[in-house]
Amino acid sequence: MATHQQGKKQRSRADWLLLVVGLILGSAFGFWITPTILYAEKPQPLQFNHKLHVEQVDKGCKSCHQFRDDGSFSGIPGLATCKSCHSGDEPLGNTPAEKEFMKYLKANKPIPWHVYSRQPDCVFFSHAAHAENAGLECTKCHGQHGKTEKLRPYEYNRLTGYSRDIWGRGPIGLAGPPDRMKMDDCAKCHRENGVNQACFVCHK
Amino acid sequence: MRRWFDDLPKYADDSSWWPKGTTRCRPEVFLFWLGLPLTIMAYFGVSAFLVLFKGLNQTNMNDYFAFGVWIVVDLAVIALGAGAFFTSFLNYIIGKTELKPIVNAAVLIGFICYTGAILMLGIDIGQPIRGWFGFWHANVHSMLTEVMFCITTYAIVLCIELLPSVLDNRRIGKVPEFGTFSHNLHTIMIVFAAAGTFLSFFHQGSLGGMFGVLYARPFAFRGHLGIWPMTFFLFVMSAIAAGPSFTTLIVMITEKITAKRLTSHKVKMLMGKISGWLLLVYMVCKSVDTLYWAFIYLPSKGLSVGQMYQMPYGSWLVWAELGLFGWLPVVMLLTPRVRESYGLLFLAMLLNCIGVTLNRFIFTIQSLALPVMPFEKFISYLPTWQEWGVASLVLGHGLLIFMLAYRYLPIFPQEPELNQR
Amino acid sequence: MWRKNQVRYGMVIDVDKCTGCGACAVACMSENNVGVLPDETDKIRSITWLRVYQIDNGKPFPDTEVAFFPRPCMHCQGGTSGAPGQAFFQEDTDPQEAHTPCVSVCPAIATDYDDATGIVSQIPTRCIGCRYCVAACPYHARYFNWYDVPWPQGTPRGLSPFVSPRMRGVVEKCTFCYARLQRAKNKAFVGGGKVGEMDYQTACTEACPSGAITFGQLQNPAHKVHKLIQSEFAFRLLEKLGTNPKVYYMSKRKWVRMMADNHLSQAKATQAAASGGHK
Amino acid sequence: MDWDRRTFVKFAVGAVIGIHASPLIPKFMDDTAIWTQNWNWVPVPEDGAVAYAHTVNPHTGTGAKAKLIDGRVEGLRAIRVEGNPNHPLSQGGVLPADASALQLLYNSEIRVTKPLLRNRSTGVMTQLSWPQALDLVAGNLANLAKNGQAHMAAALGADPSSTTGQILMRLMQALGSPNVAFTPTPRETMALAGLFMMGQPFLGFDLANANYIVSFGTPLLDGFGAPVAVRKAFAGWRGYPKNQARLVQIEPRASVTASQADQWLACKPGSEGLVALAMCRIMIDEGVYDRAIESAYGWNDADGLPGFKSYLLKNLDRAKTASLAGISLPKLVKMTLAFAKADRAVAVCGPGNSGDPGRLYDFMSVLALNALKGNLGKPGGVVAQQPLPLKSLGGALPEAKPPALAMAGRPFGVNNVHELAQAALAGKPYGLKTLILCGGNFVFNGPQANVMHDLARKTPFVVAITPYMDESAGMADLVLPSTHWLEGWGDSTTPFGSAVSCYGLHRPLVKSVDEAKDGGDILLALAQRLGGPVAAALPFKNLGEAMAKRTQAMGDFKKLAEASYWAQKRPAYGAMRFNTPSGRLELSSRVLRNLLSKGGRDADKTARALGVKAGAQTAFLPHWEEPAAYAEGAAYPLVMQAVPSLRTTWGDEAVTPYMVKILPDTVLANTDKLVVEMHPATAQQLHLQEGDAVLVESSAGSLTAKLTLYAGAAPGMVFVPLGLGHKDFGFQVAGKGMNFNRAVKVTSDPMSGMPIWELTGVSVKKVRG
Repeated sequence: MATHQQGKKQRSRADWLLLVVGLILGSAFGFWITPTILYAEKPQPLQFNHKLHVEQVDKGCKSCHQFRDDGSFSGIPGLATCKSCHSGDEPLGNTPAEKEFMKYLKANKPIPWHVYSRQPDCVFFSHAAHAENAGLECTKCHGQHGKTEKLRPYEYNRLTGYSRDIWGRGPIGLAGPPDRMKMDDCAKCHRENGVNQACFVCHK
Repeated sequence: MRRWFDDLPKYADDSSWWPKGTTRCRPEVFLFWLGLPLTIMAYFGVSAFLVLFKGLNQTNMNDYFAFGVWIVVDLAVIALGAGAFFTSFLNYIIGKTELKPIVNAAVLIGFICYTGAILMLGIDIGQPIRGWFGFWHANVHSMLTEVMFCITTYAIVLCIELLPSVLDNRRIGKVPEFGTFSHNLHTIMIVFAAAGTFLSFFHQGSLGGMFGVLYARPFAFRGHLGIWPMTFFLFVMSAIAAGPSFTTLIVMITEKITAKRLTSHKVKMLMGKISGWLLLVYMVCKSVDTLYWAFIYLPSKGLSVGQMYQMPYGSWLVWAELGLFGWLPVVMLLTPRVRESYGLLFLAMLLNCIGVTLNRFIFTIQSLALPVMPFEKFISYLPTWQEWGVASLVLGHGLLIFMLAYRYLPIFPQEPELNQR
Repeated sequence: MWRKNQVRYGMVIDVDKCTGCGACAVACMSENNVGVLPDETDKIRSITWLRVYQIDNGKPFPDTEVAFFPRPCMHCQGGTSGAPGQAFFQEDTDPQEAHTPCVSVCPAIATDYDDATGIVSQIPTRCIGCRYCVAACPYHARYFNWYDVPWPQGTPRGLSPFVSPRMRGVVEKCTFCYARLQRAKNKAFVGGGKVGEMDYQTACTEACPSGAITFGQLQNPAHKVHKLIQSEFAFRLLEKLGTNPKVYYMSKRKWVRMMADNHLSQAKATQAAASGGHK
Repeated sequence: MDWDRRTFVKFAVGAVIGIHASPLIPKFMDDTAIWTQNWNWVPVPEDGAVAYAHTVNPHTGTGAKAKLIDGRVEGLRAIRVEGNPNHPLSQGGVLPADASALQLLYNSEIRVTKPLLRNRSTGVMTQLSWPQALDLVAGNLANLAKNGQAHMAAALGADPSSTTGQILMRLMQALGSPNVAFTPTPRETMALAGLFMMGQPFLGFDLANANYIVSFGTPLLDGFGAPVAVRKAFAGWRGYPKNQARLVQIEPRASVTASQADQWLACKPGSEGLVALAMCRIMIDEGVYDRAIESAYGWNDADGLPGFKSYLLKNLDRAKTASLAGISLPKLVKMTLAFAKADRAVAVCGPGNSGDPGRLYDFMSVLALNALKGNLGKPGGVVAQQPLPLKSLGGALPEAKPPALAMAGRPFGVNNVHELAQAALAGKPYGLKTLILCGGNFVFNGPQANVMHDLARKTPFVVAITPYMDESAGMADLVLPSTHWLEGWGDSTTPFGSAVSCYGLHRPLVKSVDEAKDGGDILLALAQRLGGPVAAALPFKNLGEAMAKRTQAMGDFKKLAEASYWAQKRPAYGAMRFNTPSGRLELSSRVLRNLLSKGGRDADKTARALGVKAGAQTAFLPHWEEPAAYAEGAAYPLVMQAVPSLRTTWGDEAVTPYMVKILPDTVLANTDKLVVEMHPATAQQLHLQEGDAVLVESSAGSLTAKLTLYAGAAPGMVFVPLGLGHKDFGFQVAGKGMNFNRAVKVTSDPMSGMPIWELTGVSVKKVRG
């Protein structure tokens, strides 16, 4: 009883501040966990200058990222594609990255690239449908990747192993492509363009 | 000199928390009995861990028995828990205030049943961590979606409905904020009663609908009224018929265990009467439905009632469900002399509750046990100990919550005057 | 039965040609990365998208006779044809309402009905494992992953990248080898032209050594299946339930036809028998 | 302000609200869900460029198309085996064994990856380098040769007609050992029958063009020659509203073939040949036969011996025969007349249901029936295959001196692996010191597996050349890893019964596992190490080169390898050439008579010595010999026969996990129990019920199983699934069911001396378990 009375007497508005403090700290904590703790970084095995290469070739992205005859998409080119230019034993330029690259070439060892835009295994993404049939620009989903001079570190989600580019870099992940590439974004675009949205169009 | 444990009784003394004007057993006795629910909970804990960690292969369910004992128990407890919404519906909305003395108990029991059911459903699905997909990517055509939404929301409503009883605890009530809060709650309780009634009506129905819509399962399928199959309405009716009985049953059992009178017999008789009339309505509909299904629908699918009842799920089930646990309790509950006798009333209500449980069992297990393809074999199913373990959750956490509530919360307003000597 | 100018993929299985060798089932499993458990004799937990049922005419020696029913997913359309509770079932003209037994019950839209192909999909990564669809399917065509698949060391190397392996706790089923259509479409996009009858055939159809399985567009007069389903010897499993399946069967044997529909297709059976079925 | 409980409550409330205001909760829910969708123990197959390569599965003869993926990181790998539509026999169809081949190829739990030396006492395996391993074998063989005991080394191989088989034969012959045997096949029985009657070793049935087919107990639809080819023909026979051809099956059980046939005539086990003779008799009586046959040698009595016609008229009473075979005479007559009337009718003989090579006299009877029908060389009849244009690997080698174990006193060499084993075990005339098992997994496939098991156990030094850690490898002292057919070179020749000859070839399509080498390469390397005449007999760098030499006549080897097959364009129709002494069809075989009386021997005695009960009077005629299983006596009152199935086995390759997976519970019941079939009445007499655990016991061995009652099973018999019960091959295959070959009793076929095990006398008892 007594304590209660006291509490009543000298209870000042001041300690409501604590609620605000708690609120700020709490949300700060939340925003710190996601993304800082949740994501980890890996450097790419070696640097690659898209800008430089795009200038060297004539067919733009398709010079190295080709469609195969069966309509499938080569994605990241294998050493064979590189060899079509890097044929000799001598590097063409004099960047440290290329020296590193020559090692792989000599050992004929595939380069373990980390793919920023790798979708999970359950996704069937048809480049043919988008680039060929619908005639979308690569940049629509890949942004200005082709103009970059160096590869940024590959960030991935510790829990899911997803590349961060899938969930997007925005803290709440509400952005659209090319920043984010979740199913909702695919669905949105399909909806807007009246494309079939049945599950099997994009899942396998 | 004082020894350290001399003070223990003082600390252990919780009498200041007991509801006003009641007496409870000594703390050590109470603690001893708490062991029972805790053991059951431990059994549940082990089973649940195994199932979640190793997967559903820990059960005896299979591609033919997609549902097992868990769904049966879920359906049963949710039906029996219907006492909560229906009693509060009568009490707050129809204004049958004679039920006031038992409405708290009804709500409490409802709360126990629903929380238990939800927990079990969480374990029953193969990917619990993805469970929320059901809400996020909901399919409006699925009866199960309706069930998921209604059950969870109604569980929340039940918490709110239960809150006043908690706040009315002698000590908690002393805190002025809480005191006023609980008072306000009481005044707006009618709103939640209404909400609860609405939600319950739909999920009780949808649970029936879940089976009634399986048009490729002739045993379960029923014709539709609008978008709802007959089972939708049958399940609602059977639930509200059994709910009140179950509530009263629990009260009576508590009375026997505690050797106290908790509600007046008048209230129980009233509950029995309500159950009786509702059960009558249900039994009429159910009988008509069964006849139509057996003699008009099945033949149209090239099937006969005979094929629908194969051992071990023989035709005895029909007689049990409709006769012994159907019409018999109707007759009993509608006979005043039966209601007046404590024992007979108890029996009648028990039969009633068994009846609805049996009905849920038949719709879940037998619907699946019957091969639909002409060249399929008939197979039967027995749960594993892990399945029983998970199923025993409702019992365990039910006992626990009820014991605590009975000890500390004013669940039975009539208790003080009924027990003063 | 099937709307014109609407693609509806379907299958016709000639029971009289089927020798029950199981090549279809095995080809299906290797195409779709189906796993093998330590104990596969536990049939009620064994995942076989295409199960070959053996039936016999129940006659005594020496008139006994067996036949085989390969059973993929029927890709039911639902719809009005013969379905009970007419009010509830919509014309199959409205894809959203195509009342496939399993699709309509899934709470999480893990399975859907694609009106562009008539194929019933199943997306394991969306599935929450409630098994309501398994309960809804009368053909037992849906299978739940009770276990994690124990791939023997090295065997993942032989898996196909075109079908994603499933995890424990989800439902899977025959998809009419949808991945093959996806690839066929890709080819069409790049190489021009359309997806022809032979560009998209299921693994079982290709594998069958006695050509008992035919696959194509049911409503497309240019496709073989279209002609076959007109035959008086063609029938479907449990037609009376109104599931309206896209998998048809053919047999000249009356007892086989009658077996398929709880002996309801009497009229049909006798009529066909009259026009020279064997035995 | 003072700090009391409620201050902290406020703080806590604030913090909770704060956390919920951050993305933490939804993000965590989403990510955990995504985690469940990407569990790292669920494999993620690598994508890449798709390529197809044609090949032929040597075990099934199926023309296959391997689907290959070239992954950027994981490199080239096979992801599927599909059918090759261009292949003349299989035309795009596959068998379960073909479609699931990858399960054996990529399962590192069952593959042998390095040469292994086994310590007999401890069973411990130690790895060897290839040179060590080869030296070990070469040393052992050289040592035997040095001591003049070369003949005490024996080799068992899978297919004598394959290049690897040829190499094995030359190796042993050059070494000086006559003891080489191979998996017995009906091709040999057919070759003998053909030689004896027509001087034509390579005969086939033009099934695709026939419109009336009578099959004498041969599992046309459960495994026959190249099973896919038969199915393609079968598909052609079917049609709506009427079938294109009529199939009649004569066998004791309602098998798949019997059920899919237009007519099933259930006969007594082993009486199929008798039925063929009865049909001949009926055709003669009714005068519905091709008169051309009257000009055949031995149609009428000749050289003081009864002719075929008089033999039938005298010894084969229609009614008696029919009842002996257990077939109703009217049905038989009706069928025979239809057969005689049909314009493209053919009678088919072949392997038995138990997978044995068939009985010589039955084959001869069926050929006689075809001759009576007059379909020799006609479309839809019996045709002679054009011999494969294969060169031999080198000049003839000197005959090995000591008598071969298998052919004690046989006038014509046949390959009887069973007799070889038994002679060696008995040490008569001598025992074995070294045994080379080159494929075939004899310890499992037998015939009569337990004898093979004993042989491997008793022989001091056993070498197994195999891709898998199979039963044979389990018995070997030295295990040499050979390649899977998708990894290495190899070939196969015309399957039994095919109307056209066909050569199948497979080449390395994917990198071979670890140190595995082609079986042929291993043998060649061995030859080089042995040096001298052996090396000279096999002057090839590798199997590929040997195959190239052998197939010169088939054109450019590279092209051939890519096409994966060579085939005779169309069946050789037209009057058949009879390369017999008489230059005519010989119903009473002079070839045979000459062989028997070679070196002034008493033909009659020889015939009896060869197990012909009929005696010389009829030994040269197509006639019926009672199966040995009938004479097993009261101890073994029932007759056991196998149920072949393409789901359990085809060829000598093991059943695969997928094949096990699709077995119905009438073959393999829960849990992993073999199921045997019996007629309900028979079971009743033995007081057995459905589901009983039973012991099936023969004088040679036994197996336990679960009993199922099947109305389609002939009374007095028990039917056992073939090809199950492996001890090895990984957890998905090992310990599933029991091995039929452990209960069979192998006998030698009268006259031909081939091992046969179609029927075995058994007793069936109920046991606990």
